[in-house]
Amino acid sequence: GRDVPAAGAISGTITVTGSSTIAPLMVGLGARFEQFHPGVRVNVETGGSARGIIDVRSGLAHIGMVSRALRPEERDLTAHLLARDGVAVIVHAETRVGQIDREDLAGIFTGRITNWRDVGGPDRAITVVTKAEGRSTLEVFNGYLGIAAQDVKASVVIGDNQQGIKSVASMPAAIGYVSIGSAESAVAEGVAIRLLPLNGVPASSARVADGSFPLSRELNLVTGPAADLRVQAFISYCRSADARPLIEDAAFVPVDDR
Amino acid sequence: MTSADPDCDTILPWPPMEHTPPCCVAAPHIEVTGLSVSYAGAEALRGVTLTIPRGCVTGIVGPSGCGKSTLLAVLNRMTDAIPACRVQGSVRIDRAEILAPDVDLRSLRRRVGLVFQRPNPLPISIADNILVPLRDHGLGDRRARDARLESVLRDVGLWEEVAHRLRRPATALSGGQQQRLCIARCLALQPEIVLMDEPCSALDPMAAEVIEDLIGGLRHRYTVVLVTHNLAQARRVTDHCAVFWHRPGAPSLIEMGPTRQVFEQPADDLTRLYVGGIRG
Amino acid sequence: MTSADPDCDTILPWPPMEHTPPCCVAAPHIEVTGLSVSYAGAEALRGVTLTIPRGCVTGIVGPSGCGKSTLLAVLNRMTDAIPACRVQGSVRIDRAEILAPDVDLRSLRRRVGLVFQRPNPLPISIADNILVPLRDHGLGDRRARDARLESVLRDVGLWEEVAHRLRRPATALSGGQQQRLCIARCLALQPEIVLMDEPCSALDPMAAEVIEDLIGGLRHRYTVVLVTHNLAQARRVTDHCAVFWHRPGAPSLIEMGPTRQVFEQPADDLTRLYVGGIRG
Amino acid sequence: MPERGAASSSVRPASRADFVLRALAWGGMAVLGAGVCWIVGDVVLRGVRGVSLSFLLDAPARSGRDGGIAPVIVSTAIVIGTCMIVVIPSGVLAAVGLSECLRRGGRTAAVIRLGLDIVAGTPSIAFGLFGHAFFCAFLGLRVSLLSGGLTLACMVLPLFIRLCESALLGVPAGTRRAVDALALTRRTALRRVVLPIAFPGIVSAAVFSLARALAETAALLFTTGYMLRMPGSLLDPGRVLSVHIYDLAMNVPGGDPNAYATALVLLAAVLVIGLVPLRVRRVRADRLVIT
Amino acid sequence: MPERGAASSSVRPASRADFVLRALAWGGMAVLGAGVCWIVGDVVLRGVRGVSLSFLLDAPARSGRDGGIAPVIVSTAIVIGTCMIVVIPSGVLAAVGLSECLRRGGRTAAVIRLGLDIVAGTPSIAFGLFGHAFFCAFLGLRVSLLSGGLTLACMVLPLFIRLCESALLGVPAGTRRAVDALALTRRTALRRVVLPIAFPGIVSAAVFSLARALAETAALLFTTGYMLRMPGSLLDPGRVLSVHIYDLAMNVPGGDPNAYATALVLLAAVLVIGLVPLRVRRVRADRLVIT
Ligand SMILES: Nc1ncnc2c1ncn2[C@@H]1O[C@H](COP(=O)(O)OP(=O)(O)OP(=O)(O)O)[C@@H](O)[C@H]1O
Ligand SMILES: Nc1ncnc2c1ncn2[C@@H]1O[C@H](COP(=O)(O)OP(=O)(O)OP(=O)(O)O)[C@@H](O)[C@H]1O
Ligand SMILES: [Mg+2]
Ligand SMILES: [Mg+2]
Repeated sequence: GRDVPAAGAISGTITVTGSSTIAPLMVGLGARFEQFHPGVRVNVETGGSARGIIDVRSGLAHIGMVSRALRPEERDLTAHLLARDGVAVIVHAETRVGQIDREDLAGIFTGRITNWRDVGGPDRAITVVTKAEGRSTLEVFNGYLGIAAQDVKASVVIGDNQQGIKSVASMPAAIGYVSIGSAESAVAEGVAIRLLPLNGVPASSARVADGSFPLSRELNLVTGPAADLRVQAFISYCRSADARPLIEDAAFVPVDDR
Repeated sequence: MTSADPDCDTILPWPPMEHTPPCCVAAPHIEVTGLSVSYAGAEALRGVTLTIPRGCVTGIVGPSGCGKSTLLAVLNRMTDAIPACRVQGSVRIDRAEILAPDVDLRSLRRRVGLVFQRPNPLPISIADNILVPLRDHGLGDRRARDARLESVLRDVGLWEEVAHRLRRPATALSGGQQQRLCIARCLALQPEIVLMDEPCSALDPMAAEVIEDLIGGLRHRYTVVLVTHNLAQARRVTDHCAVFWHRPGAPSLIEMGPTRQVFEQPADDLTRLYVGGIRG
Repeated sequence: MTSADPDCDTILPWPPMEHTPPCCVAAPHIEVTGLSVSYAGAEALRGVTLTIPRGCVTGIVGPSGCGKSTLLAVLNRMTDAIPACRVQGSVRIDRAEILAPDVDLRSLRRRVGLVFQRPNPLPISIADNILVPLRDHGLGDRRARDARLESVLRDVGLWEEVAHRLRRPATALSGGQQQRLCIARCLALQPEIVLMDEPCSALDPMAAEVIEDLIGGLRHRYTVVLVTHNLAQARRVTDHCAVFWHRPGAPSLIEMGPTRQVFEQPADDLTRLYVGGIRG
Repeated sequence: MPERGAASSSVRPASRADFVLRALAWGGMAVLGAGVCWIVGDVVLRGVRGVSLSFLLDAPARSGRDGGIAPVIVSTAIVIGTCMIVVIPSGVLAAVGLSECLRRGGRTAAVIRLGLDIVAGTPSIAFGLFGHAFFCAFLGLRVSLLSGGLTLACMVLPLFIRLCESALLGVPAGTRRAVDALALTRRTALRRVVLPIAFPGIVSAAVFSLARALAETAALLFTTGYMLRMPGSLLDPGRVLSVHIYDLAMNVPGGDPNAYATALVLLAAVLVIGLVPLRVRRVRADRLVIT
Repeated sequence: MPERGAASSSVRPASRADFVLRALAWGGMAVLGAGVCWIVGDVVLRGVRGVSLSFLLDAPARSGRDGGIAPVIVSTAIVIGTCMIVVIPSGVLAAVGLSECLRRGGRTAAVIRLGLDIVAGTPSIAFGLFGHAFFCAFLGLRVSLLSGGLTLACMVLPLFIRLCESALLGVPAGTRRAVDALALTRRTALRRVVLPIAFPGIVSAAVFSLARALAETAALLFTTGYMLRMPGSLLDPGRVLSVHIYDLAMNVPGGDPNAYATALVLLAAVLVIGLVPLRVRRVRADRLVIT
């Protein structure tokens, strides 16, 4: 980065808190940053995006991790885009469906389409797995489909990505949506799910990176108005080329704004 | 009462004698042969061989710690409940070995009732202490059981004292009342053999006399084994008497015979000293 | 021994008599006045007034359930441990009221030792049953305690039987051995007053004699209250004797006086019947 | 005239060391009490405004930020009910078996205890994954109230067994000997002697376990799920109180007021259930006897 | 000649109903046993490849997907150690106090028990929030191993007290009377009589509580935090085994293999600790006596 202080020039503790999706990545980034600046301690805590925002506002944390775009009422905070996380539609590995488009997806999630036969699959009732309300993935997904939360007709509601993956893998007729990174590593581990191409675009981190995959969410670091040099240095480091391999390793898509 | 069985080849350790009370036929009911018991390696009885005749009251006397309670515990296999206890030898009741592993303990203990040295009423009501075991063993209908309840409580002289509070907990009774309740509970099941470990020790003379009379009344109908410290009592109520003693090494039987003989013409010197009150 | 105190205005319920054994000065040690005890509403003692003289052996006799154990329990406030138990009246030891709420129970119970009707050794080693209370009350150094251990075990006639296994658990002893251990444990603390609830009931004549001799030896040095069912024993070892009875309504004291008088010229008809063995 | 009764002064005498012990014990209790008051006070103060009859009877709206918690209450009742129906009989029987084994000093008992410790030491999340794999997938019960109840039963059973087992230890040795000598069948011994003595202990074990079950979150996330709909059958998914609190507090921006209101409902439920053992008369064997 | 001993046939006689009871009890145990085997088997099978000496001794890398869990083990040991140091003495004393109160049939005891039930019924997440607000913020202990240990102590204490209390009930009434009549100080009564009798029960209560503490996740997430660094002091944050497993399983794509390996380490720890009570000799009062 341009205005990055020299190694070892800063010291003190940086407290980062918020989204549990970003937390593991921040632990890694913090450890790397501490190597350059031995006087700095980066302490990561979690508790959800909401806690990230609350703790930054109250001054309990220097940086909040928020796995969605800031809302209008949160404009008092500054968001620093760290990475993007694609949202992939997943089905059980045995569900023979080639791809799916936005219309059909909306139909399935609003209960208009109830059988795989109607979207070119086997003759089997669809089990809809959706995320619990309040989750940022749900907001991104519903926003893309243009449907309201109360219209969703789901038979299973899940919280985290891993739960979504396990639910779909255990129900042969299920459809759901989870973070692309999680889904890709689950497939790599041999879990019985498949990522459905959306509108003909294959669901992969690469497609999220090149911007062609339509469904993704922002992963932000937010700071209050009084972010000091030390905090700015850490945020710049997180957005630097140095941090790229770590972000990719965490199955997220780094943003190219450097 | 069964008469002496010609098939029975057990040798009685004492000669049948004229002055044996007529009630008491010297037909063996319990035959103990070479019985040794140890607790965690410490011997509590060594090589006891004795025969307990049917329909008689057999007394067991001897100093404290000489294995009297242990012998009773063996006779209905209460020793099974003590992990460190080892029993060796043979105990036969009606010529059936009761120390065999396949013995049905339920029917054995139903036949051989035990009244413990320390009263241990069940922590339920006074009436239930007697009614519950009766029902458990499927004895009689409700009315028969209630009748039995009253009759055994009368037998032990407790009816007057508790008739008005049969539903109160048995554990609130005084020591002597508990003791009599336990005797009543044992008799209610009408076992063949009644083992009593100092049944009168917690009783005043009045209550003790009731129990002594009761034991006298059990003669003929039951085989009674009575552990007692009261030599006068042993003399009054028993037909036969066994004397145990701490022999060098381990406690064992030193003499057994008709009560009159044991008290009047003891074969063993220790017995003479003991019954004479010189030692004891 | 204190001589009769002129300040003491308690009226003794019996006249001082010539044939009172010389050992026994009729100076009151414990004065019980209008004592009533009830368990959960049921009266177990009603209006008992009696005086227990210092340095004597006072016997308490009477039929089972007439409140003898209850009286002993009141004398060292063991009744406090029974939630439903209500005690009314006054009990004074050396003219100090012991039923007052602010009485220091530790020093009271140290002065007034109780041997229970059922032996209750602590589930620790035989030696520790005696050494632990000694140390707890800060009595003597290690050697003095060891000496006391041997001497009290000898006093109750248990030393020979347990000397080789002092470190074994006390709960493994036989009933009579446990009883004697509990007596030894009580005496080791050298209380002023020793309450004994049928100390010989689990003992054979030999062991009972040892205890009777022991009680005789306690005379002068201790005030002993002895509950016993054995009238012969009461006659042999007590100086004074109190007879309790189930009066219509609730158990109470019917007669108290020097033992010889109670047994030979009883004032109460029930006493006559009881000591004469007509009732009892 | 002095009158002595239940409310009399301490039975045990005092010494300096006793005083220290007493102070320590009360100190510990006081800290714990303060903690309880802090938690309870916090929940009551912040939750009381949100609780009303309509809160209990309405369906939730806007992810639970608005509306009530009726389906959550129903789901919770069903899950906990299922759990306790499984736990209480099998736990009591297992405890009886275990204490019988223990009496005979067997190695079996030791192994079983070890198993119970292992189950106790398994993180909730592992139970969640197990329940999901076993009940939901393997047995085909899907993510449902039934799966959740059964998973919860597995979690709570060791605790309940251990507490019951200790309650059974209260049967005095003399009573056991009497039961043995009377050759009572095991059934009578249990029904008429052992269980009545242990009953208060068993009730309070059940209450404690139930409280523990009500508090469980992670295991139920995976097995009963997040669904806020009113359940129609045992095989429907649903959301329990603790999950609802968790979700409102962690994932729903602006969910805090209703999280506290829900926590207050949970607290009230525990309190009401916790009052049950107070109604149970103690029948401690030979407790009243001085002989 | 027959020889009778500890391994003899059943002491209790049998009947049809007994048989049914026995079958039920064993059935319940079997289901639970199967559950344990399923969980344990799963963890062992999937975790065993990941465990090696370097796994135990190395620092983690790539959010825990690579490397070892040395700092996690150290943090866990410190948190659990702190917790048990607080819990064991105060819990034993509280249990003693409680059982004394109970003996006198007091209402106090009932209220305290209710308090314990409430604590048991509080969801972990609430404890996490409480611990965060009280220890981390109010007492200024920050997010640290110490805060976590203390929060955990609050959570585990009710369980430990209840288990201890039951262990204390094993003291026979006769023994209590003897202690009363000898006017032993409370200290001697505890040290020489009550605690020796209750000792095996207390040890196994401690083990059970410790296992429970090892399993706790949500409360520690908020109080000891999430840091993977090797802790330098009690006031540093750290990550315990259960949090590590949770994070690897839930938030780290590709974290499953090491999640299982870590779970295996946790399991092994519980197993080793669970073996402790087997070494403790039982001193059940009057267990050996037939009189
Ligand atoms: N469970 C046990 N463990 C170890 N030793 C025991 C046990 N029970 C009894 N003993 C010992 O075995 C011996 C015989 O005991 P037992 O109870 O049979 O005597 P007893 O004749 O009934 O005595 P008492 O007249 O005092 O009741 C005693 O020395 C006793 O200490
Ligand atoms: N804890 C109790 N609860 C209720 N009633 C009791 C309790 N203890 C004793 N009683 C009753 O009080 C009366 C007196 O009992 P106590 O034990 O004093 O008699 P005792 O004279 O010692 O009799 P024994 O000679 O049989 O030991 C009895 O009727 C008994 O049933
Ligand atoms: Mg005996
Ligand atoms: Mg009595």
